[in-house]
Amino acid sequence: MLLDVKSLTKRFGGLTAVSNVAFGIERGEIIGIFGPNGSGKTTTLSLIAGILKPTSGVILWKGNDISNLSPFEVAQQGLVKTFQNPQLFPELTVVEHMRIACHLHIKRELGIGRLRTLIGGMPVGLDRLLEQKIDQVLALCRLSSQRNEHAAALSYGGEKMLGVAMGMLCEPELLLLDEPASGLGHDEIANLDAVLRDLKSHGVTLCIIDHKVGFLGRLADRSIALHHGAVIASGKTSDVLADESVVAAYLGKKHA
Amino acid sequence: MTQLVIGQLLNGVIVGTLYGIIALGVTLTFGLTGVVNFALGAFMMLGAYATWYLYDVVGFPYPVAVIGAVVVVSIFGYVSDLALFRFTRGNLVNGLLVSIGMISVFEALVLAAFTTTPKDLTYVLPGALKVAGIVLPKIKVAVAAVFLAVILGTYLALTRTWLGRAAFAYAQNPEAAALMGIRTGRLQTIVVVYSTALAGLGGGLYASMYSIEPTIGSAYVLKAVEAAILAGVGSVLGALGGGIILGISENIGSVFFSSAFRDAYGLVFLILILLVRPGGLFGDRS
Amino acid sequence: EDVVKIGQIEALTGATATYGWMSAQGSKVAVEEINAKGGFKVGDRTYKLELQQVDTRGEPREATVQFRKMMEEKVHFVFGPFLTNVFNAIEPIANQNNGKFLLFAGATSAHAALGKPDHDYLLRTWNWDAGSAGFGKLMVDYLKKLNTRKVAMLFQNDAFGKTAVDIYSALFKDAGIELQVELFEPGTKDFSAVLAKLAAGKPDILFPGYSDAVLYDIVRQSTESGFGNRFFLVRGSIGPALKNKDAIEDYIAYVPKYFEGAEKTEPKVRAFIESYQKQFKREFPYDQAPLCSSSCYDHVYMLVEAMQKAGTVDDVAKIRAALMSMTYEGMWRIKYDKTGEAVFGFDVVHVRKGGAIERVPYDPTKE
Amino acid sequence: MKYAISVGLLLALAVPAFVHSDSMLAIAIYGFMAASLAVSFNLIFGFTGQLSMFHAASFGVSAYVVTILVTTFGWNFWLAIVPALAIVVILSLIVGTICFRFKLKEFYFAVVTLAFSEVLRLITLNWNSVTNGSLGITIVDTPKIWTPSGTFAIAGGVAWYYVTLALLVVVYAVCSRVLKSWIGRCLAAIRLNDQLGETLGIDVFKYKLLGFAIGSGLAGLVGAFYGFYAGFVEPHFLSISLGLDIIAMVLLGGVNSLIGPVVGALVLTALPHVIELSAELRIALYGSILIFVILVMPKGIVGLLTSRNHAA
Amino acid sequence: MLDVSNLSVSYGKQKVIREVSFKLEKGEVVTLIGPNAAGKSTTLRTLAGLKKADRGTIHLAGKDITESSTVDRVRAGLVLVPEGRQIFTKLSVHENLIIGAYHRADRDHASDDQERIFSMFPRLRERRDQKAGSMSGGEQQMLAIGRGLMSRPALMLLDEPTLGLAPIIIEELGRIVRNLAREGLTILLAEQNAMMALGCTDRAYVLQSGRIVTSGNAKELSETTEVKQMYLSA
Ligand SMILES: Nc1ncnc2c1ncn2[C@@H]1O[C@H](COP(=O)(O)OP(=O)(O)OP(=O)(O)O)[C@@H](O)[C@H]1O
Ligand SMILES: Nc1ncnc2c1ncn2[C@@H]1O[C@H](COP(=O)(O)OP(=O)(O)OP(=O)(O)O)[C@@H](O)[C@H]1O
Ligand SMILES: [Mg+2]
Ligand SMILES: [Mg+2]
Repeated sequence: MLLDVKSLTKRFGGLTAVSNVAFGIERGEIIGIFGPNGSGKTTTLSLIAGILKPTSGVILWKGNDISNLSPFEVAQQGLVKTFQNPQLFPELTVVEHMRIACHLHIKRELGIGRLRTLIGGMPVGLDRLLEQKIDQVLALCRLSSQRNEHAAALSYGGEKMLGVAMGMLCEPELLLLDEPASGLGHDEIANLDAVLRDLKSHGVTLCIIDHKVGFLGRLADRSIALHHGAVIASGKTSDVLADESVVAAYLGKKHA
Repeated sequence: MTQLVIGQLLNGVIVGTLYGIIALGVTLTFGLTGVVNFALGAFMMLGAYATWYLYDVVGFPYPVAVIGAVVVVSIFGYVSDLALFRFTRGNLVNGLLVSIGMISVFEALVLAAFTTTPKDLTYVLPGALKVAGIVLPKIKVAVAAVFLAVILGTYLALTRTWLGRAAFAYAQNPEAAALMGIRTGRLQTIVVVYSTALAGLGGGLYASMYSIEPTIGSAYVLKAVEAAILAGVGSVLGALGGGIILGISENIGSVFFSSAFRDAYGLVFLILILLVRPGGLFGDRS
Repeated sequence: EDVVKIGQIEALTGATATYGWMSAQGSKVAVEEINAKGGFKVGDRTYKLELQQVDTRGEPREATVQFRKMMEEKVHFVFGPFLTNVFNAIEPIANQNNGKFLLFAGATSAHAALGKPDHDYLLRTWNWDAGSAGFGKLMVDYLKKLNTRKVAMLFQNDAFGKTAVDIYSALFKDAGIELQVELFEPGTKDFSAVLAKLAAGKPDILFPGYSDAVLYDIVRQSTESGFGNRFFLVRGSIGPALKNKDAIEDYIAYVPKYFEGAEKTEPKVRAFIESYQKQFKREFPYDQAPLCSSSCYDHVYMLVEAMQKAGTVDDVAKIRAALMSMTYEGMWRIKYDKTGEAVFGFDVVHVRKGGAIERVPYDPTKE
Repeated sequence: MKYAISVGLLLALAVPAFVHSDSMLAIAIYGFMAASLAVSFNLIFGFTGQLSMFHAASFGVSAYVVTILVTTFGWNFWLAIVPALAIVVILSLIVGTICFRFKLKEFYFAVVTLAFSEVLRLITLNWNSVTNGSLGITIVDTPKIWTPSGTFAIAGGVAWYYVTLALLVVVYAVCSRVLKSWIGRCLAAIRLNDQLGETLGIDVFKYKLLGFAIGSGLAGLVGAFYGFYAGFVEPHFLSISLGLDIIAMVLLGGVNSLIGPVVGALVLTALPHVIELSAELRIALYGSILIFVILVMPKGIVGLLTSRNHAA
Repeated sequence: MLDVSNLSVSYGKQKVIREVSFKLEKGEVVTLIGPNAAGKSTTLRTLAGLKKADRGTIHLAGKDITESSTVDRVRAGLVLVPEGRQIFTKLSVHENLIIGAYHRADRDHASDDQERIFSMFPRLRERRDQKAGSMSGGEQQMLAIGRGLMSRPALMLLDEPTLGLAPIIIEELGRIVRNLAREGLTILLAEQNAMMALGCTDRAYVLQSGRIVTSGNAKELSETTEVKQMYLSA
């Protein structure tokens, strides 16, 4: 088990946003999270990513409890989350965003040897490698043409894709995506689907929230559904989507 | 000893209301325009000089002189908003430096007109109240009462009126506020002018308690900024509370320790409070 | 036409500007007067004065640059600085230029530098608290006569305040008077807390310093809140006493000259005040350190007289010798003692409840 | 840009051959030291986005420590720099840790660092036995330099001119290397969106602290030299007005570059000596320039010049 | 109600909207559909006065508002519910709604309308006093729509209102939109989610790279194979 979440609970004042949630993620799978608005999906991922601290419960990453780590420590362990509301570095261009996202790669590659780059500059080989990688990811995410534009000039969909691209550059073992497809058009969703499948084939584990049931239903091997902060269904995605309580609380009508 | 402490506690409250009235201006302008108007100290100084001029030189009754001073200072405030602050909205550092530049200009003006010679107003309300061995000058009590009334009035106006609601909304998201039909530019101008008027009032009443010089503003605006931060920016009653806390800590600190460290007592308090509540005492934690 | 340059290096703006600003005005009045009369003759040549006034803002660093510039421009006579920290900063540069110019300094710390090697340039225009001809000792004696046992000193925490506390601590100790000291931050306006604290120590008299700006506040707050009504001071004017005349008990001040009185009896004082009013088109600030403007005024004239006596405008050694040997009769009678410290008379003014003024003149130049 | 900087540096090296005025050199020397302060400040302010009001304190504390070690304890000047820098860095780490742990940002950060700075100033002002209080300490020693051809004292305008120019080059080089490295990117991420930076694996706290400590340490380095040229140290070294002057220099020159603060510092240092006006007019002029610069040239002198170039 | 003709908008040198013209009748629900970066948001922002048009005119109820400020447009009854919600994060849900009524003459009686909004989105009632910034993405979207309705607009522009909403709520939203139109409100939607959009609208315009490429009756449009292929299969 790559990630094991046990009886995770998060309270905000009197409101229990996540209540006793437990699930596990195996290496290499894609897991989907469904649930009505305000059911605690984002909160759950934020807890895993260290952005929020759980009220109780444990989060085991490869067997170690990570529930008290800061977001950057979690990211360094190989768990990276994207944001539901696109987050950017204002003023910077798309490619500059990507260079910042290479932080973890450089850190892994050079370690303490980074100090040497203060005098000698970055090793040429590494620099070239990173630029290649950036171009590759930008192409995959269809952002190449906007490479040198200010990120603030992207359309909403573009901003979301930039988030995914940055997440990919962190080279996570587990990538947590919060509604990557919302705001994307059909074409872009198809592309996203391909990108994510490709990631999976390269051994990256994915945990995805989305309300685009068609998209995520096709993509996810397994799913869980939350309602009022609690897991109401889990298992094979098609089974979860067919679950009566899920239909009643979330889908409204049976999904094709 | 208890008399000494209680006396200074009360004096701290009184001094604190003066910090509070300027702090209120700081808090409102910062909250709404994103600018820390350091020049509020200079506006206060202008208010003090205008009051002195109207009262001692022209010979108006004191209340009329103060009202006149408030009007004069508001006009200065309006003009400086039109000419300067309008262009620095939302930019903390630029606004800060523009206001510092204005301090220089105002000080130079007053210096040229009235020289460095301190002015001491003819006493408006001499004498003191004596209660249980504690002596409080009448004028200080009266001034503190006016400040309290003005701050509470502002609080009521902001929490109970649409203008106040619009102000809070604007402070958070200017574009969305425009989409709600809030006339943002006008609102900001109102706030800038109102806070300068508060500073003018502060200066006008200040002049009845202390002697005035062209440099009086700078010390007070620093205190006011500390008070606003201590309280949490955006909180009206907090500005008052922050001012009073500063006033008390300075006075009581000076009694028990060396008065040479007077300014440090408030600062240490400020640091401690922000460590416990990073958003300020009355602000929200974020 | 020939000119003699006079420099003046003072704080003209900023929180410490009060004295420097007034000094600058006094020399300006003198220079304009002299030039208006067509200058002055030394030998068979006529010279006019050129006054270069710079504003140090009270910042030592600024002063060092400005002072260097004056030295480069071969200014032979420099008035100022009044501020102790500024004097300390320019002293090393002045030492390097020893023999090339004269400095008419006012700073208290200049007292200690008088007569040291490399300090031939130094003259001190105001006999302040310290020194044999200083008034500090006389003032303390005056207090002693009033049976004072304990004094509370309340001074601004700056270079001068610290110097004053050092000087007076020693003087009070010698006189067997107990001393309580509190320092306040520059810019303080509310003295309530510190006054209350001092009052708790039950001093006989309060010794506040040192400019009118704080005196008005201290005297008012102290009397209004009942912290004390007896004052003793060595700077500032009697304005605060007169304003609170019914609230004070005693108010004893060193005043180089009681201008309100002198104006009526001394024509030279009258003339100076008129000239000042004409020059600056404003009221004469009686309660604003008139000693600074008037003494600078006198010293400019004294310097001119010395140049005429010495028969040169640029041999500073000769001019210094002339200054040291002469007695100038202006608003004051001024002499220099052998170290280069100016000696001139002053008044002790004692204001009593109700505003009665008693004036005790001292004239050390007579001894 | 690189080209312009090199030419500027060469010109600067040649200046003492032509300018013999001691006061002109003094202006240049103070200009270089102000520029070093401004450059190091901009590392914290312009590039990390932290409006530190602690810079004057770092500068002043170091000046005092070096002075006291040399004048009271007879240390060698160069040796004294080491503990002075250590103390400054430790102080900045303490202040930084407190501010950043509690996530103080923007204005709150500015006011809290100001508070620390003021407390340090008041301690300096009132710790009479060690700092000589408001009178400050007069320095008569001159630092010495060892060269193969013998030791000589750093005294006089020309020697100090080159020493302070070298100081500026060192400070500039350190900041430039730091900004070009991975640290620079982390600092940018922190300035622009620290929450996003954190999820990308950047230890926001550590890098904020690092930027703050490097900038403050460099200010300390300037402080060490400053007192020895000026000939004194005094509590005003730690004053708010110095902090504000530095900000003004940075904004005048332009925040977005390293060279901007240098230009701003040189201009603002020289200006009052170039234009001679009556005192009242001078402060009014200073204020007006400040306002003018910010309203009309929001990107500063350098920003203005470079954007012209781009347009052309 | 709304008459847009030959509208062109650009960011710097980049032309984003080119010569776009369309019309809305009173009580009509019309959709702008189109892929990412087609210029939908830009169009709506220009209509709301947040972005200046290069060329073209905008008429609202016969009056030329091309040069009017955002506030004047709001007062004339044109309200935009912006993309990415832009709620007032530090105000409570209740306060956010109330501020929506700011420009109304009868704003002191706005609480009745608030009840209506609560019955449309019961979740908001549950969260009445929560700080809006701490609400979930979908809840914020509901709030943004509710706040827009509080101003009793004559014409409401909705920029991707389905963003982040659960399917069940999207369906509900469709019903709400139709009801509002029946009450006389005119609505312009910008949407990626063509399924929902076409389901509840009368007419639609398809925007691509800043140009209107097709338009027509919503039902008919959703039958065309092109649109079907492009937008409906997600
Ligand atoms: N900081 C907070 N303070 C108070 N309540 C909060 C806070 N953060 C989230 N909540 C509440 O917790 C609940 C769960 O929120 P969460 O963001 O996890 O929902 P979600 O499942 O992601 O919904 P959506 O699909 O709309 O994004 C919501 O009702 C929200 O209002
Ligand atoms: N502030 C801006 N500066 C420069 N270009 C911009 C800006 N905002 C948007 N653009 C560009 O304008 C084009 C249209 O953007 P717009 O946001 O209107 O698209 P959209 O149709 O709403 O897309 P989405 O469905 O992704 O929100 C895009 O190419 C975008 O990059
Ligand atoms: Mg969510
Ligand atoms: Mg859009």
